[in-house]
Amino acid sequence: MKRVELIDVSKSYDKQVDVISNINVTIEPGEFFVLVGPSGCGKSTMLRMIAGLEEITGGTLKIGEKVANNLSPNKRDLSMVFQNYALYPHLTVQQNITFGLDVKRMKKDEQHKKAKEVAEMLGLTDYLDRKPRELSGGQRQRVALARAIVSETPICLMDEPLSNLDAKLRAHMRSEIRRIQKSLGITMIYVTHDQVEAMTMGDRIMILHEGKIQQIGKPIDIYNYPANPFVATFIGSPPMNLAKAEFHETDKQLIIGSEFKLNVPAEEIGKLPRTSMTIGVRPENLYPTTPETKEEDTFHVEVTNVEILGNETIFSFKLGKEEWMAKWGGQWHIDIGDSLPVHMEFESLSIFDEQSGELIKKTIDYGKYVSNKEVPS
Amino acid sequence: MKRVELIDVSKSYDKQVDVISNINVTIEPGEFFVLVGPSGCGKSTMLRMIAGLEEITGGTLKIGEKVANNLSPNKRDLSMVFQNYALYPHLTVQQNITFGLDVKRMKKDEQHKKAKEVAEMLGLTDYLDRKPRELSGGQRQRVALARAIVSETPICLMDEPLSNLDAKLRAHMRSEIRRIQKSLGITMIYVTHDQVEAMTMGDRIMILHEGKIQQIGKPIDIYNYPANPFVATFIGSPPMNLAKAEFHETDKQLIIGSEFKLNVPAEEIGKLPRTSMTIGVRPENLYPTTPETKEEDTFHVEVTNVEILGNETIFSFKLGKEEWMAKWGGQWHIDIGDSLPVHMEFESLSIFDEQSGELIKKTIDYGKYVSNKEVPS
Amino acid sequence: MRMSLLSKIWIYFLLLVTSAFVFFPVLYAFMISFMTGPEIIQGKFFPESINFENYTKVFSRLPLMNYLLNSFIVSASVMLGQLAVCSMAAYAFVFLKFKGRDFIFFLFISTMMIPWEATMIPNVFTIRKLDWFNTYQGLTLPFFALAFGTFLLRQHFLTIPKELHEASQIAGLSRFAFFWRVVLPVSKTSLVTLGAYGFLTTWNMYLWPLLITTNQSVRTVQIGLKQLQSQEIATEWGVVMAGVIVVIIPTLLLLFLGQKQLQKGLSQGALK
Amino acid sequence: SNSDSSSDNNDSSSTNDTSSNSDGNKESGSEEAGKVSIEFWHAMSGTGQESIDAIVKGFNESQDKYEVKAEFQGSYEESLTKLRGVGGTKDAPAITQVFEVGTKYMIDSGYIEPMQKFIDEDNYDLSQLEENILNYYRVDGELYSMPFNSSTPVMIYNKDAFEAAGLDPEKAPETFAEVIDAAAKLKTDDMYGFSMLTYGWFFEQLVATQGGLYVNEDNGRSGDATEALFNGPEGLNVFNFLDTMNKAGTFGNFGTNWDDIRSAFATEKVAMYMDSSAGVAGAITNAPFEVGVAYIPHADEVQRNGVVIGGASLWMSKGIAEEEQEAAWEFMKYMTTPEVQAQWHLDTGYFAINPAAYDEQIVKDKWEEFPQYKVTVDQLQDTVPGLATQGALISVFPESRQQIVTALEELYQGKDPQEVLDKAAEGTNRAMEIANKTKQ
Amino acid sequence: MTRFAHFWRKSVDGRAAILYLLPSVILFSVFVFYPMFRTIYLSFFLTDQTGNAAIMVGFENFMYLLGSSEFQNSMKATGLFVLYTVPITIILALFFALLANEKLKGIGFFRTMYSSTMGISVAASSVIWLFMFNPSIGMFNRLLSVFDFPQIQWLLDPEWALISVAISTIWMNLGFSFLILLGGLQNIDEHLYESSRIDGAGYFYRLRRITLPMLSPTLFFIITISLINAFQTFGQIDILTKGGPSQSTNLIVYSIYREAFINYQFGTASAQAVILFIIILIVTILQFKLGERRVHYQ
Ligand SMILES: Nc1ncnc2c1ncn2[C@@H]1O[C@H](COP(=O)(O)OP(=O)(O)OP(=O)(O)O)[C@@H](O)[C@H]1O
Ligand SMILES: Nc1ncnc2c1ncn2[C@@H]1O[C@H](COP(=O)(O)OP(=O)(O)OP(=O)(O)O)[C@@H](O)[C@H]1O
Ligand SMILES: [Mg+2]
Ligand SMILES: [Mg+2]
Repeated sequence: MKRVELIDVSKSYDKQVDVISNINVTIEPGEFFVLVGPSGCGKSTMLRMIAGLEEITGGTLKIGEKVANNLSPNKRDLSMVFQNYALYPHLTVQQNITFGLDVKRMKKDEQHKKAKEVAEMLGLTDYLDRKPRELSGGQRQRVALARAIVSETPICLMDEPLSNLDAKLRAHMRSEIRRIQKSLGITMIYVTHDQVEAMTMGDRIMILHEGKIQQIGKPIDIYNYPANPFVATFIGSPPMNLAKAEFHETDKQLIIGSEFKLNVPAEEIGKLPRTSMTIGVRPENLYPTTPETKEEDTFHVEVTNVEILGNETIFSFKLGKEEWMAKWGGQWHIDIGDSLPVHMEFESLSIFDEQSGELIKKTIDYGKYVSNKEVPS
Repeated sequence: MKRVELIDVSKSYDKQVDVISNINVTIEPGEFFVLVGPSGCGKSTMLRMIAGLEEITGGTLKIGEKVANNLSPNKRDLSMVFQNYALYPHLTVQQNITFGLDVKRMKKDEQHKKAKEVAEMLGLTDYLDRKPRELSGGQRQRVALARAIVSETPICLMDEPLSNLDAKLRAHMRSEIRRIQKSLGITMIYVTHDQVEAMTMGDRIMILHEGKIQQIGKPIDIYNYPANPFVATFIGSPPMNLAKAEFHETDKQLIIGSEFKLNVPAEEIGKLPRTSMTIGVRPENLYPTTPETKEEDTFHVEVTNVEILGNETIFSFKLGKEEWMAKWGGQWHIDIGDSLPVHMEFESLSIFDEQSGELIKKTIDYGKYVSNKEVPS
Repeated sequence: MRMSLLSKIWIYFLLLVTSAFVFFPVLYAFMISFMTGPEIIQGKFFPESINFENYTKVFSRLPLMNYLLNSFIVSASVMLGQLAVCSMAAYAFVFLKFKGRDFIFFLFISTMMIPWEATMIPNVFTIRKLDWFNTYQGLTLPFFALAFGTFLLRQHFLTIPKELHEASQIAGLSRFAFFWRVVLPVSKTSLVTLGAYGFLTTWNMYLWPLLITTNQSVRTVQIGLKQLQSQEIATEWGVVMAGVIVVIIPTLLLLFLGQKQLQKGLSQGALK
Repeated sequence: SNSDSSSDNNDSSSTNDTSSNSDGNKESGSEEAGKVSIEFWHAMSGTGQESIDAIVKGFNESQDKYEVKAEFQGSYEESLTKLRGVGGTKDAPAITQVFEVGTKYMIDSGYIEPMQKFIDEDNYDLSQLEENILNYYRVDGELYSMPFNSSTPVMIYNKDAFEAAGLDPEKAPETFAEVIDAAAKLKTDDMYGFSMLTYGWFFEQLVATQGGLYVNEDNGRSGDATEALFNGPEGLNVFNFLDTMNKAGTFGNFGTNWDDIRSAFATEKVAMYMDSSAGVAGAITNAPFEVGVAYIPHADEVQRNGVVIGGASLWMSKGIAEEEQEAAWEFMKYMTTPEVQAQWHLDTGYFAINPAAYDEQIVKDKWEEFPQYKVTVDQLQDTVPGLATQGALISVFPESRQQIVTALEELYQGKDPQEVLDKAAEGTNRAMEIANKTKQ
Repeated sequence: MTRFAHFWRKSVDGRAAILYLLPSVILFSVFVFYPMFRTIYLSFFLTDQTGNAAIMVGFENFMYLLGSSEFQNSMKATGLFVLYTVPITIILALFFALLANEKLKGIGFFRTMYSSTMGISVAASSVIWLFMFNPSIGMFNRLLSVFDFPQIQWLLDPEWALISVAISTIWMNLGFSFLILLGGLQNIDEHLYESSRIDGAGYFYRLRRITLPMLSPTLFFIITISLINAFQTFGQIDILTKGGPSQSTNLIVYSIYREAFINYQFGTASAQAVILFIIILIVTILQFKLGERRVHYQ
């Protein structure tokens, strides 16, 4: 249980371009902190700086209460799952797993016990005597994970630890990691590309883009109230649909991508900027029309692509130059070229300032309540 | 465009245990064939056998019309994305990408043009002069992908080519790969752990488990009609909920996990086995009750875990010893310990023979139709 | 990876002290090369004055530039020849599967165990039969095949990740293309090491060049060095050491350059 | 006959041009306006080589029929090894320098043309050369090779140290007992009294000066020697002599390396030592004190017989073109002229094989300056000719010398003199036996 | 026919291998194997002065050698010499390589210093060492006298001579071993160190558990080579001691040289060469059998 604090941290590999710039964040003791961002945005770099593997070019890193900029990795008392595993090719799986324990002079039989436990949990029991090169990709990744898990250090860094596992195993691992982290009170910094992991595992998420923090917050808050269009499109899959929009004073209508016209409720009019803006709507908020839908709220779109995922159907259509996607639950019989009626509500729009990208209007809280459950006060 | 045919193919690394056994499958020319299965089931091994990198211990491999068991890899005219990338450390990104073209003595400026194109597509333009070790994990993976894409061979093998990319990029890559594969008529064999990729990219999926084929078919068919409980739980996320069930003759009820009782429509009774069976229901088919729901169809479950993913909410509950999950669209305010009314329909059940695991009863086709669209004949 | 200041200082200290010890004899020779006869006999370490008399003597006494050039040609050819021949053999031992591979490899290794002195005389006769006396090929060709070099490269090739081989095969590379375009570039370290080894050992060779040359046309510097030393008549040590210094400066230079080359090669792409 | 001397190498040089230019010199017995070109292989490095080059240059300039090319071929052993590769063929050099202990080997080898043949044909007057030197190379009355660089051992001593020890610096000890005595007096904390390079040659000299033979069959000169005699009383005298001083701590052992013992002398670590006459000049220039040179000591109970020639001589090859032999002969004659010999003597410290050289002005001047030089010549000329001082003739000499070195080293380790000598003799006997057995 | 075709297909590697090995094989045959067989042949003969086989004596040369105290002494000296030089050279070189493997400013300079001895011929370095060992003017004795220690007769005392030669040999071989080991070190994947440092492994733990195992192919190589080279040491002996004093440094190869080039006893020289070959062969086979098992290739 240790706090990790980054104050104005930057990093440059070539002394010219900063791949990480001015990061300020405090990760609380025992927190599960998830780091997401597009490929190459500097996530691994940040983890490696915290681990002490890369020099910090600017700013201060504190671990616990101490400044750790120049602390050597072995003094930081943390564990890490590397993106490329970094298994010891000359050691067996068992030895790889117990390497860190051996360093700490744990008794041999205790090491074995621990290794057995974690191998069991990760489905590696049959492979304990193999060398890494005789393992499949996912098995290697699990060994890397096992190595971090057994060490039970107060801080744990994981760099896409589940990327090579199948959905079932991944779901299992998600809950196991979370369980262990909670029960031991580990401070976890976790890099992932998986939306589900990001949404479900973290106490907070930080979204990084080109080395800069875009937003930090609770997963659901970030989902509902993305700070800018980048975050909006990055979190959520398929991403939020964006388009330019203008408010038409006389009609009291929002003109979206010069095509759609959406009535604006009277009480909202004051909040809208008079210049053009960027609006966003999540694919799941583009509903199929029902008999009750008012004709004026219905848009007709021409389907350019359809993907049926089993439990939901995603189809794309063009709005101006943008490609928009809609997600409908269930398996829909839609073909490319179909013209579909789609329905959208002003409440579900996110509106961003076009220049600064700032969020001006949030969506409403779509939180649903189960009928027989009482609404909390 | 070449056919790939595996006839009774097996593989053993240690001459004792078969990691792949008796695989029989024909991949048609120009087909997009997706290979899924749990970690360590033999997917990479199968790709590597097709590529000629592993010896085939038993059976026959045909590429085109020729037996290819002993054909050397460079004669097979295929390309491959390796699970661990296998980039050339001494070459720049550009050189890595054009390596195969250079081998084929393509003109330099044409090479450059191609490399630029594909780099553009994969967002690698800025990194063309870097060495692989100066790239992030996702960037490396993209280089590996680029290398396979430029080569435009009639057969292409990809081993989890998108595992280290973020959702947005991954979505983009999915459609690009599909587009290229279609336009060039490449025969693609694609290993993935990603449900979305498996469901949307493949013409057919093959599910492998412990080296044996579980099912081959169109993605949506597999989703709807899994051949056995393994497939049922493997495809779809969260997985299908399974439980033992018995038919109670007198009540005409199905007793699920000794707890739930579900009325069986009269016309279905005849089809049910009299002994115990395994039933499965997908999480999205466990609906929230609405005022119209009949009381007898409602089950009350105690929530043991909740995950809010933004556009949907997944909660777990116990049914006997099984943990079941339900998935409801939207963000639901559910807490652990809540007792929720859940509603389930007999139509949505899949029923498997308990011994053989064979699918006895399929779910109904849940296909929905858009109101203004005509039902196809 | 970074290290603390204290360990940095400690390492620098160790580096300085140990390298001073290692380099001392060379420095000593360097000092002597500036001394006069009596100074040397008195066993001083620092010369009284820096004079280049010994050096002028070395150059006037021998066609040293000629010798240096010959040495350079011979050493460079042996180096290149060894790199070519050994890397090909090592490639076969690592990347090709064939019957009796281990046996042939061991046969290669066994050539290292044969005392060179035992093979020298028959080899002189062979060279004479080939009429290669006083020729560059006589000086170089017998050394092209080198079990040591094959062994060195084999050890390195074994550490090349097999994925690279696989990726190349799939890219459609022929065996030779893989060898030329992947194996050799990623083995830069070992090639430079072997190159340095081949160059230096050839540069330092004495007996063989002496035995198969009868005149100065292709003679190398080590013979020149020997010519500076007398047997029965008193040796002028200052001159000899000046010769030693002249002869080792090119090799030290080469080591330094090789070092830089290595450094560059390494920063460009260590194997994963 | 020009063409046949060059036939062998010609085709090689035409197939390979990298080596052609200089290589070509050797092969063409005739080149540029019919000059006959020959090779002269020698083993002289350092100052010796410089001097040889000067002599050769002088010869080439003195006439326009012949051209000699002097080529260094490594140490004596190395150049002999090389000669074995080409000996008796057309590729052989016209002249080869071979060390004195190789004499028997060369005679038996069949590679050479005896010098006597040319002397007789040309009616060359041998009497102008130093008799004591010729004696060594004369076998059965025939001169086989032309003496070239000849040296003898001398005893060099530190006059200042003599003075300090109360000895007469102008009168060096002459007998073993005197040396032992003087050594004891000269011994100080830093300085030994006497030393001798651990080298068989000095032992041979100390035996010869007592009139002792090295091997049987008249020192090998009346037939192939079969038995070593050096472990007789004369040899034992020498070993006892050394042993006495060694045990007394007055003897300094400076190993097998010429330069080590010389630097020991120059740094006043030893007061008297045995050196080659060729080393006298160096000793004088390097020493920061007065240097004296004396005859080598002899056993007290016998008369001094003198010294045996060491060094090397020049051999004429067989099987080469006649005109090349002719050229070689001309060169040898040139080399024995007093002027050349005088210069050679001064450059290197080797003897002039033509005593007339000592009358040359330059030599006289030098002797004036360094009277020590003359001692070496006097010692040679005072030598009593006889079987002992003529030197032994065996083909396994190098091996035998090695046996002596080992014996000396063991002696210095405190082993019994007779025992170590016998062992050396035994080794020599075996070597001679094999050599005689395998001789065809 | 099909069987042949099958064989033909299966043996592509073999045929390629022939091509790749051909240059080596030809050169080895001409310049190593042929002379070696000649040597073996000669070892059964007494030879005449020009080195030709004269009298067939069967195993007599071998019997003589094995019985001769001189040769036994040679073997003993050779064994001792190998023991003195190989481990120390490798340990020192490893130590230097570890130092020089740190990423520090100016490390290239130190690397050149450490590898410098490789650039100096055995002849030149022996001359320098001869100077340093000189009992009267050499550095070592001067240093000893500065500290008032008794003087040592480095090369003249049979007790010390082999050690002195060993010291100079260690120095001469240091540069080469250093270079090889440094190359090996630099090939180790940096990630492994990163990972182990995060696990909290200290320097020596890393050395033991990662560096050495990962370096094992290189170590194996350098040990094999050093062993073989040590058995064949010649140049420094020739210049420093000529086998003396009292045969204490008469290593087998020097003894072969003396026998062949000074004494012209090619028969016994060949026999010695054959015995040496067999000894090295045995040692190398042992080394391969015991050593290569512990080597971890990637
Ligand atoms: N070289 C090898 N030697 C022995 N066993 C091996 C070797 N390579 C793979 N295996 C084993 O074979 C099985 C199949 O491996 P494979 O790599 O094909 O799995 P995979 O399906 O690709 O898994 P993943 O999704 O984790 O990459 C695994 O259990 C693995 O441990
Ligand atoms: N050693 C290096 N030298 C130079 N640039 C580097 C180096 N390592 C990484 N980079 C660059 O720094 C940026 C950030 O890299 P980093 O590995 O942190 O990305 P990442 O967020 O982990 O991406 P991914 O999700 O693809 O793994 C990338 O653009 C990468 O190209
Ligand atoms: Mg990364
Ligand atoms: Mg795999």
